[in-house]
Amino acid sequence: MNFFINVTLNGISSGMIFAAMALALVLIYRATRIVNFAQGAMGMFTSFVAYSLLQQKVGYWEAFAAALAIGMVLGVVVERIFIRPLHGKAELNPVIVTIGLLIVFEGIAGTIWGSTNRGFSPPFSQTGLRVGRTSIAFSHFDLFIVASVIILMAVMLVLFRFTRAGLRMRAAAFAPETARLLGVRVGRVLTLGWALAAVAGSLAGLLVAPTTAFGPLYMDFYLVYGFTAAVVGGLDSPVGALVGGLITGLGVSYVGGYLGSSLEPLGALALLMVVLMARPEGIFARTAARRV
Amino acid sequence: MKQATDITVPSQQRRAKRRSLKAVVAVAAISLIAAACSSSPSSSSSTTAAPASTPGVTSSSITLGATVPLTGPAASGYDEIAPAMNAVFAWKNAHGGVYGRKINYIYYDDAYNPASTATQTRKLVLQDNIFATVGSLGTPTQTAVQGYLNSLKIPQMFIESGCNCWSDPKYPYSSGWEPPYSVEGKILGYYIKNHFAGKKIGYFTQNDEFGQDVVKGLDMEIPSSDVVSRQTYDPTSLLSGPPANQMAALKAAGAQVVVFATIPAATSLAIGAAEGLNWSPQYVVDSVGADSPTVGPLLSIIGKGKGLTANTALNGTIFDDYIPPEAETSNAWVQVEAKLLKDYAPATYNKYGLDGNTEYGIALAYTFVQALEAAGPHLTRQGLLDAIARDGKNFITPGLVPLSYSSTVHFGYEGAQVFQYEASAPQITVPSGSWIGGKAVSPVYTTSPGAGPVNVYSGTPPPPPASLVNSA
Amino acid sequence: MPKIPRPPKWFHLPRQPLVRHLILAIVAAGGFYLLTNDILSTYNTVLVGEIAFYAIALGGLSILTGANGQISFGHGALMAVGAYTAALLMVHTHFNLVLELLIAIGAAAIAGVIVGIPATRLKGPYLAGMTLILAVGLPLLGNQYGSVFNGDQGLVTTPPSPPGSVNPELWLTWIEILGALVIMVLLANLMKSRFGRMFRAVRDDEVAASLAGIHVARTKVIAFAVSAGCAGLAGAFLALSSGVVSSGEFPLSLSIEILAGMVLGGAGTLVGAWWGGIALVFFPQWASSISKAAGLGTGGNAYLGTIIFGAVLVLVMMLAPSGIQGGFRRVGSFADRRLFRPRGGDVTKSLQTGSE
Amino acid sequence: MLEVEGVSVQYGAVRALEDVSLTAEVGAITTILGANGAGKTTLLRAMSGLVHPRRGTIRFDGRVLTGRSVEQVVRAGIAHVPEGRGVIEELTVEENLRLGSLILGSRSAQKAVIAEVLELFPPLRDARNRYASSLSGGERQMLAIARALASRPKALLLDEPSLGLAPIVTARLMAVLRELSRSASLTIILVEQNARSALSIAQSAVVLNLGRVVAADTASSLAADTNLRHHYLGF
Repeated sequence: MNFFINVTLNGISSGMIFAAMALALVLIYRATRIVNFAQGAMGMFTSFVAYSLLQQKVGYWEAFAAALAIGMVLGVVVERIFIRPLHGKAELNPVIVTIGLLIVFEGIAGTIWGSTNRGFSPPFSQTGLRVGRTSIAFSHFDLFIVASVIILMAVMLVLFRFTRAGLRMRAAAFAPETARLLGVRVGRVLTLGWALAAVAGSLAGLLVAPTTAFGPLYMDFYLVYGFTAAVVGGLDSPVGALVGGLITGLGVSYVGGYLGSSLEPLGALALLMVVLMARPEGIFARTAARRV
Repeated sequence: MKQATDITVPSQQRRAKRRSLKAVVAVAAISLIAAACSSSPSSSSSTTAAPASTPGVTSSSITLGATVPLTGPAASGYDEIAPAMNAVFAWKNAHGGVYGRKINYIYYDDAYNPASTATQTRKLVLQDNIFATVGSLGTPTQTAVQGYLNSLKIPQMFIESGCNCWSDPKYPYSSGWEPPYSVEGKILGYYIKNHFAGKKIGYFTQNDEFGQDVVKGLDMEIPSSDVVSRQTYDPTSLLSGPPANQMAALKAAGAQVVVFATIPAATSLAIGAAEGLNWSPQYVVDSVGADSPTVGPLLSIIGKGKGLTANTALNGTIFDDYIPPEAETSNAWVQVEAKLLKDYAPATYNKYGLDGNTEYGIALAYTFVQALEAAGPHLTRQGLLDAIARDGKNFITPGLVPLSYSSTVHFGYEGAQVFQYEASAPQITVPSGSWIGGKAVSPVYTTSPGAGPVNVYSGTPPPPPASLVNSA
Repeated sequence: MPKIPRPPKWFHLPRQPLVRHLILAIVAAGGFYLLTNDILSTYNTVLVGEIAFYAIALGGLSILTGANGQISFGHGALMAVGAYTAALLMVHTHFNLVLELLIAIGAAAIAGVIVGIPATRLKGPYLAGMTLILAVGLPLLGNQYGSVFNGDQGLVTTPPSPPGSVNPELWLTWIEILGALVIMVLLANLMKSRFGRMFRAVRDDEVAASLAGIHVARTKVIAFAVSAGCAGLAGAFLALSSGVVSSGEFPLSLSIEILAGMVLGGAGTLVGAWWGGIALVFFPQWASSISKAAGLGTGGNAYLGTIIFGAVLVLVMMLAPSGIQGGFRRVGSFADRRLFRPRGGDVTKSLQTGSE
Repeated sequence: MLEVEGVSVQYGAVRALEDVSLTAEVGAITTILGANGAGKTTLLRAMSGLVHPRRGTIRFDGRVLTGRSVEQVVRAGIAHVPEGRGVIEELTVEENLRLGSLILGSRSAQKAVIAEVLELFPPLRDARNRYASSLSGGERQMLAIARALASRPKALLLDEPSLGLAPIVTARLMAVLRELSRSASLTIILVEQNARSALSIAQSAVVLNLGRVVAADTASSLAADTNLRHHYLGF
């Protein structure tokens, strides 16, 4: 029973990170209909910047803020330089460009910081909390993960639902031409979407970094599972990203805990197949008949 | 309908012609590119290979090659070894080389992918015209080229892996250097059996030949009834999060002693995951994943609270080693190794210092230099093999036990000593920080990889030869 | 102004696709024979063999993505199916090589059908997500079922024994090239056949295709199976040339490189598959010689190859959106118009596009 | 007053518009008629800046619009209701309207204009919190026009508003348009296939064929030209 609880808790904390990653992918997919394969590598890169700052004795929160800000700038730069010129061209091309960027970012990080795995100090302890007399697989840092992803989701929700920028972003995402005819500067709005997504991706990178062998490749699996989560939830839906992240995190954790760690990705595949067979556009697909 | 076909004929012909042109262009371009690439090796091989002599050997040089992971998930730590080996070769070259021949060491990245190993090894053989491979890393990667190198009678020397498979009589040109993993497993198992009798034992091992061989050794010594849980992990899955579920399972099974056959990243992530469960069992770690300067930096992830640092987390951990741990700074071998690295690979020294990986590289390369010297001035591939089989036992190396090479035994050491990390022991200071050092808690043991007793080795390892101490 | 003469009649290839493709393949085979036997060093011959099997995988994926509009991030996993099938046959049976390769193709094609059936209901990015996780997950089965697949050490393959005094490396390269040319001819004919038209019709408009009586789902599954079969053969060749099949040979990066190489070469074109193969095989080689020439240290330059590959990928996608072959085609048709066609040709061409 | 002068538009090798001129008066409805592919939609897109003409100028209240971006054209007071209604299904009715009013800047002005247009289209008021995807065809057309009005435009460009609507709904819509042009002194340009009902409410009309103007006159005289009607308008 205790084991089950611990496996569940592990699934929740990794699921929240998958959700952040999925949110980053969803934001960009909504805005530009592109799956950004460079998202994980961009989060890796900004986390390495934060790591370098931490090495220079900069405080954690300053480094944290700097990483998010640099992530935002990176998102803007990538959208402007690499994605914007491909707007309206063959739909596969921007996706392949993001793959190229993934490869370049990892290569540059490897050149600058080397292949050696490092430890990224967390802001909170990772030792398990005690509940009564038993301790559980949930630490202050896990609480931080859950809280920061929920805050991120809430901020995004408020932004989208209740602000003009959010309304413009949704309009531009769903009907770019109509939005333009209503005076929305679609180009700027798309850039804003990439910027916000990059912040979410950087947050995911910062949350993963202390839990793993921190090196140039540490976000690869999180991209894969984040993408799985986004697909499970429905690529258009931020709420779907959260739910998809949790489902994927729990599913992977149960498969790993009870069947063996080698089967974790296949467990995720099985989950994906089941969801997509029932709903080919994910759980939170709103309108099935919309054009892509 | 007829009309339509008539109209399309010319355009189809045009298209056909255009396609034929394109095919010609394509073939021409392929041949140009290929020709451009082929020009360099043919010229270089004609200059390096003296007629009627051994490939890779001239009167003034010996060309050696290796494939190692420099990129990809396995590169961490292991990318330090080849540059450290090169320090030894540079030292030897600075002192006249081996019988006047300077060693030229070429190593390529294979990203720990056997397919890439196969290609890069062919490049070493066909294009760089190497004499032998030395210090290529990995079991799956080197398995891929074992048949190839043996069929060409190219020595595949001192493979960086403890697989028993390097001693397969089918492949006489292959040889390991470190102890077989099962030897380390047996020695750790023997120690556990004697010091933790009646305790509940858990295993956490890599899901590959390395982990399985260590487990084989452990199981020869530890009664199976004492083993309460056997958890494994895939090296690639480390990237998808810490092995938290495996540690939770070990804890749930009530394990008191947990044996790791892990790579360093897995050691730290697993210890971190156990701390995440507020659980600190007695750890016993195979030498592969025990080096504190390699494991320590990653352990800083445990973070604040309880005053826990990497050094306190590792305190009390038991591990084995077959060369003197680099913490023993009073050891003459450790001193000379550090000096070699500092003088002949300063970039590597400044980046990593003498940690478990660089020390490994230096010890291995120094062993190989002796093998080259033993092979005599008329260096041939067969001569190298014969020299190792004949004189290997007498090579002076940093090893805690003598090498056990013979015509049938193709791995280096068949012994190790058990150590324990202790706060009171001297620390290891490298660029990444100061890390906990270990103290010997057992005599040096020897044993065979298969069934057979674990024996105490009573000899003392020889000090580094004066030539090395004085010139390094 | 003197009129530039049209090329002579014999320059025109026959109209019958099969004959035309066979002639091209035979010419190419002759070229490859000269290249591998006389021009190239043995090492570069080995690389040509690698280009050949990458071209098979890329060509198959090109059919799936370029002609049928389905994306796959999972071709590395399908290559693993072919590779493990071939290796298991080599370990446990004494079939001849051709039979082993055919069975490997069949096994991968069956895997393609299994992946292709759910794929029929999925749109681009959803299919990408499914195949991506497949690429990560499937090769790990090699570790999970160690007794069958021998874990990370993998299964040792038997290289084909060459007749007479032929160099075994050269022999394997020839087999790989022959396999690639056979596949190219088959794929080229397939694209000219009813199936090719069906693939493209489904890609362009599923609704219209189904109104025209095409069974959309079946067509998509067939495309997946054909493509997977190619990946299976490529995997079997990979197994032969690396000497061993183990889970570490099929990392996610392989699947991504296959897709990237295919688009780099030019999606939907078979010649593009060769360009992609050349890029995949030669970029790392070039990178290491560049870094050697630039005198960069070994530790830092290890990533140069990946950086160059990524940068070229980005640049080609931005500057030549239809890939290398598309770029050549554009240059080629420009030259074609200027060199071989009287001025009037331009008008007919613009009229043709105008009416489309 | 919206003036189009000698405008030509080209898509690649295809000439979509050739030397088209027209003038639309304030407070009047000008209808653009013609068969499918005559260039009507292209003309509207050129007016709203979605396509840029190769030649010619478009002027609005004396200011040159050619070469301006869509956003600038919108800010100049031209609202374009695209073909196929262009409501954003993923947004609610109110969000669609808010989106239309965003260029007004101040929140109070936005609130006021939304209240105003909801007054004009009572069915929308009841549906204000529903997603636009749940609206009927007529309601969607209302929403599209209401949203355009929410930007307080001086000119309204409508692309086939009657497409797919029941005759009775079309009739009501035409009545609303006539009312709007009179009371709000809007310049309305109406692209229609349904020439009969368009001519019934328009003051002037232009007939396009293969990208060229083949007739331009008052609506009533065009409606009386049997030859032209047969040839180009199909009734």
